[in-house]
Amino acid sequence: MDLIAVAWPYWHQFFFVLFAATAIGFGFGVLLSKNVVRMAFYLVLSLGSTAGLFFLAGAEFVGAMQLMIYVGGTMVLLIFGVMLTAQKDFINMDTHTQDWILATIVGGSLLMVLLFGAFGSEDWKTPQDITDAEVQATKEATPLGLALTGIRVDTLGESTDAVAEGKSGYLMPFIIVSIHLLVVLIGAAYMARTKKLSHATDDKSSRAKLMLFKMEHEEEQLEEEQYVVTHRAKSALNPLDSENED
Amino acid sequence: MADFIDYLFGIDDSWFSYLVAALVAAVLILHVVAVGALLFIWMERKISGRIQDRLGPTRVGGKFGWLQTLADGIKLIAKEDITPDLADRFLFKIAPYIGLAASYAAFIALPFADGVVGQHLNTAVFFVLAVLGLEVFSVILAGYASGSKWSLFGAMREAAQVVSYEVPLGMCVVVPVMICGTMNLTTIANMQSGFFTNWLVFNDPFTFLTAIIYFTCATAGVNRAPFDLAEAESELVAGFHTEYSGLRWSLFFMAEYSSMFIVSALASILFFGGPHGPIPIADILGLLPTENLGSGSAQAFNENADGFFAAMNVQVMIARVLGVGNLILKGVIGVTLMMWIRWSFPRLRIDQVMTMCLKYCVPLAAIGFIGATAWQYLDLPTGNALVDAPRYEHHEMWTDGLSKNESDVEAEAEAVESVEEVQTPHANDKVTDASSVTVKTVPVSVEKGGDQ
Amino acid sequence: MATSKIDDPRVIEFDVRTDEMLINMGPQHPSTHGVLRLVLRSDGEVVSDVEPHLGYLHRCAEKIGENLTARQWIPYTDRMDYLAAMNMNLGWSLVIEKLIEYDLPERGRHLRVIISEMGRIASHLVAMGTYGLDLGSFTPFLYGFRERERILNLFEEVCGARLTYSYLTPGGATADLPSGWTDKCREFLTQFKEVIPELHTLLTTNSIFVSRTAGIGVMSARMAIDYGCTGPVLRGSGVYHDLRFHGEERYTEMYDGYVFDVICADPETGKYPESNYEFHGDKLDYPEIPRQAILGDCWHRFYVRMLEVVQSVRLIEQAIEKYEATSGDWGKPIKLIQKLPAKEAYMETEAPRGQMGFYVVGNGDSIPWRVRARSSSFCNLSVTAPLCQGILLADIPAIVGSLDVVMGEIDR
Amino acid sequence: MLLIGTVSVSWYLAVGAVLFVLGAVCMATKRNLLGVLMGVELVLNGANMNFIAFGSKVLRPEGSLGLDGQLIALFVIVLAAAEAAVALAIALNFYNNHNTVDVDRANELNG
Repeated sequence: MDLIAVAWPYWHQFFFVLFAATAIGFGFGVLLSKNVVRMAFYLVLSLGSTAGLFFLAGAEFVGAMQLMIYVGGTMVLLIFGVMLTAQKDFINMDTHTQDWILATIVGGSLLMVLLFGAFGSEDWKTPQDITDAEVQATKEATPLGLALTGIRVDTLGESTDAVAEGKSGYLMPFIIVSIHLLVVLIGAAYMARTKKLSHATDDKSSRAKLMLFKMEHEEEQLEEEQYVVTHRAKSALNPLDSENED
Repeated sequence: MADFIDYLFGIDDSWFSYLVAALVAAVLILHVVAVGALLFIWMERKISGRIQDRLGPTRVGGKFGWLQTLADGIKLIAKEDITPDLADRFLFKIAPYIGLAASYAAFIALPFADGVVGQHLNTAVFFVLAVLGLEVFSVILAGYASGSKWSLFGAMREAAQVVSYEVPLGMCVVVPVMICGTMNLTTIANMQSGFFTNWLVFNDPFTFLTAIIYFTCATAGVNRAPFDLAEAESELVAGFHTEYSGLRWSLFFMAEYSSMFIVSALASILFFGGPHGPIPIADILGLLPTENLGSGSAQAFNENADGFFAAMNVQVMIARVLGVGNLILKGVIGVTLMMWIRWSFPRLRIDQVMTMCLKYCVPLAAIGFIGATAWQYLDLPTGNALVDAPRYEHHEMWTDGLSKNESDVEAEAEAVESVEEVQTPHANDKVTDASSVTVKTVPVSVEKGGDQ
Repeated sequence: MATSKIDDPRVIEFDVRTDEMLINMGPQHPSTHGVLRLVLRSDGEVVSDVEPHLGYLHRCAEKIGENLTARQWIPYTDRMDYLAAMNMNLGWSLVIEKLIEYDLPERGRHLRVIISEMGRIASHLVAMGTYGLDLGSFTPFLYGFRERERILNLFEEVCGARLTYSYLTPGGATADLPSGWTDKCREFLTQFKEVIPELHTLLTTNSIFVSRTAGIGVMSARMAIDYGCTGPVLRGSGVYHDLRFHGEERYTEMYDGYVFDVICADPETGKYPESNYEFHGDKLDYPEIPRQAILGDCWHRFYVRMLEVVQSVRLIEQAIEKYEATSGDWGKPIKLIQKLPAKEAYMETEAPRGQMGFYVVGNGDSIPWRVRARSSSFCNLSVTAPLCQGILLADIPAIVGSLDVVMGEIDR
Repeated sequence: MLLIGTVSVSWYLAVGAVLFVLGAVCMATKRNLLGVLMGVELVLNGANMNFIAFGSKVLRPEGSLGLDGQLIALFVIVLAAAEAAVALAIALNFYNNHNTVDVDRANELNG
């Protein structure tokens, strides 16, 4: 029992390494893959792993949101786009070599700067201890929701004017984003429409309309041309049939 | 559960107990998925057989052919795993696993009874929906990677359908969340304890409407008839799984049946009381230490007794087994209903499915949401008022400070701070610790103590 | 007037232009009723063109007929419309009888009415069931087959076979009905009447079924006639034409003295004949025509079949009485090597799927010089291409299923 | 039990930085419009990681951004979804007009 009784306080680290490795690995997959659907697939996995990191950092709601909106919604949309804009096999869309070289140099330098920044501060670099119970307390979604409606629970203790008037929340941005989403919804639906529809004579839908138009005409002509075998007197054929009358 | 293993082996906070706890939870959930699929496929055969005036399987496994699915499973495992020439081999092979993993992962946050849950999440409702939404990926990838036009058709249909139906589904789920004021499934379930009039479906007419819309959208969301367009055999041969065979094919079915169960179980938790039966048997038999909770309400389960074993109380354990049975029974009833629908109705057309979603489900869900909000706001009588069974009250203290005078704010803030010191659920695992706190004033974090 | 149709919900506008797809539906496809092959040109879900390809079940039946005697070819007619083999036998028998100018005794006439109408019910039950299957409803299929099995049991007692009967032959039938058979038949009809409302509930009046079929595949009467459609497909478009009334004397005299309706909507009022369907002594009205249904659409074709089943029940009830009232010879088969006179004969009968015509030329020998079959399903199938333009993929099974083709008859 | 080993905010920032750079390089190198779009998603995700890391009370009980970090991350996700919808509409339109999604072909406005 001695062996297993040794506390292993590295769960967070273990899962961090796991999720970070998958996120970055599949990020590379996105970059290096040539097949668009595979790129999308790798992006899903990368974003999913990032959601895992969010969970790990205590942002449960944001993590679930990431899964729901990003992975569930955006990616399906993206795959739709991929399928609707299917490419012919002979169209070559490989990256030029000079692009690769340039992008690697610029990207590498950018990464250096960012990493330097990330590990630059002693405050950020030093891990801080937290108890299990404290972790649980940070995972509340309610304060988040309240903040979106304009109430900052976590700053209730502070007695600034903004707090006292209940103005410290994110109500305004929330409303702006809502309206923005609505506008985007309408705009995207409008943009994706084909505008050529009305005058495309060889369009299939026009042909269907034409078909219906012709059919309606036919029905009109029907009576004139006496094509229908008219209702014969059934009784003439069947003298016994008295209940039917024409 | 980790605490229980710690207790069992006399160790403290070991990685071993966490690992074992996680493994046990994972295996138990896997059983729900795998054995559930076996059971449901057998059920589907028997039910469809009875509906269609025939017997269904009768021989394998003695009576009722109850081992038929297992025999078929063995056959499927033994079958050759074919990959078509034109397939994108990697995506083709990996697609079924994604679907299964998604529907399996959704079980993590599903509470089978109070404390019997893989992982307590404060955003459990959201998590389950989000993870279930990932299942559509397996279908899209399978359809694309098969290199077959029928599969691609199936995938496109499924993608369009599932993405559309997530909207009304989400709106329906918001209604119980709004009434209960939490996204924690355990709390939502516990707020419906007591007699069945406490169930949210009977809360007001609008929740009733919402429950119906939810079930419709959930049926569409898991691709069951009459919304099973992605695998419409008369149009698309077999839709997205046309090219699959053997084990990979059966994985799609396991995913389908387990998501059927999970949406039914979610419906039962959100609207039909979850682990609480129509009559609070455990409460009436006195299996639960209700006196500890003070208010004398029909509180069936003691939330503070955290985890299945943590309470170390046989009576509570029996009550929880009852709760698990209740939830599974309700889930199975939901699945049976879906089967009944499937074998009775023809299939809709893709434009009709979309019309139904956008023209009927979304507006109705919106009406349900607005109506339920208004009902709450106007404080109109709810279902539980009919039999004078007061609902267990879920009360959060977050905003109490705002309702007070400005002079009280500071004092209140101190109170909040002091409450936060109490927020140590694992330290307070014992049942008796809750005795000092009445329901009305229990801060939310203590109520929702995390498992493991 | 034309602009109103442009707003038709069946016309799908394109939001996004995508690439055209050429899809092969069949010959191994669950909803192509055997081995029909449809080549679809589709843009996403919208099918712009459908081209049916035939010949996957071609067995040179007609050529074989030119090497066999008239009675020897009977089993080959079984294999044409294998779902209504009795009616195929009848068609061939009648044309040979016409050629050799043979007159059937009265008992044989009623026997043939019983058998051929039973065949019609059995065939329409399959049509109904598989149509449900095409639309994704599995249960009515088995309900239909359950009833069909009862009919097949009766047929088995008559001739020993359940699918390819070779029962009706030139000259009459191979045997008289066994004793007690008519009672069993009455028993069947009694319980079958109870099933019809069930089928109406499951399909005809089911709102999903109606929304899938009403207004889909609308075929005008003119178009139906132009393409040579016959049977329920023609009558579903409102053309009052049934060979049992309007056919040749030699065929219609079989139905002399029988009372039944031709199921066809009046093109002016859109009304079907009054119901004469009795159920536990009460007269039940036929299900109402849904608001969305247009005369000539898939729903009407299906409805016509459902109502024709009732008429067949009515006919069989009368025929059993008439059969029991007569006695004597039922019509022995002609000789196996019956010499055929050197002339030609053509005759069409009202088979369940439409007018089934047989053409035979004799040359004084017992083996005919020329045999030709006019298949109803072949003509009915020919409307697939014009009907399936600008529709959704899911409508193709609905339209092809409503035409109720049997490939054995088309390819022969 | 201590949950935290040696993982600190910096590690999260590093992951965010790598994702950001991968996305940026993806945007720069891909010629497929949809590939560029995926690069944008990666960049936004990398940026989001920073907000979450700074707002996390698990990583840094003292001195964290608190709720603000999570809230900004939420807004970023929502706006990214909106951005994806519009970008896809543009992509489809582009495809309708050019019959390709190669961004190098969008050169009508070249002088």
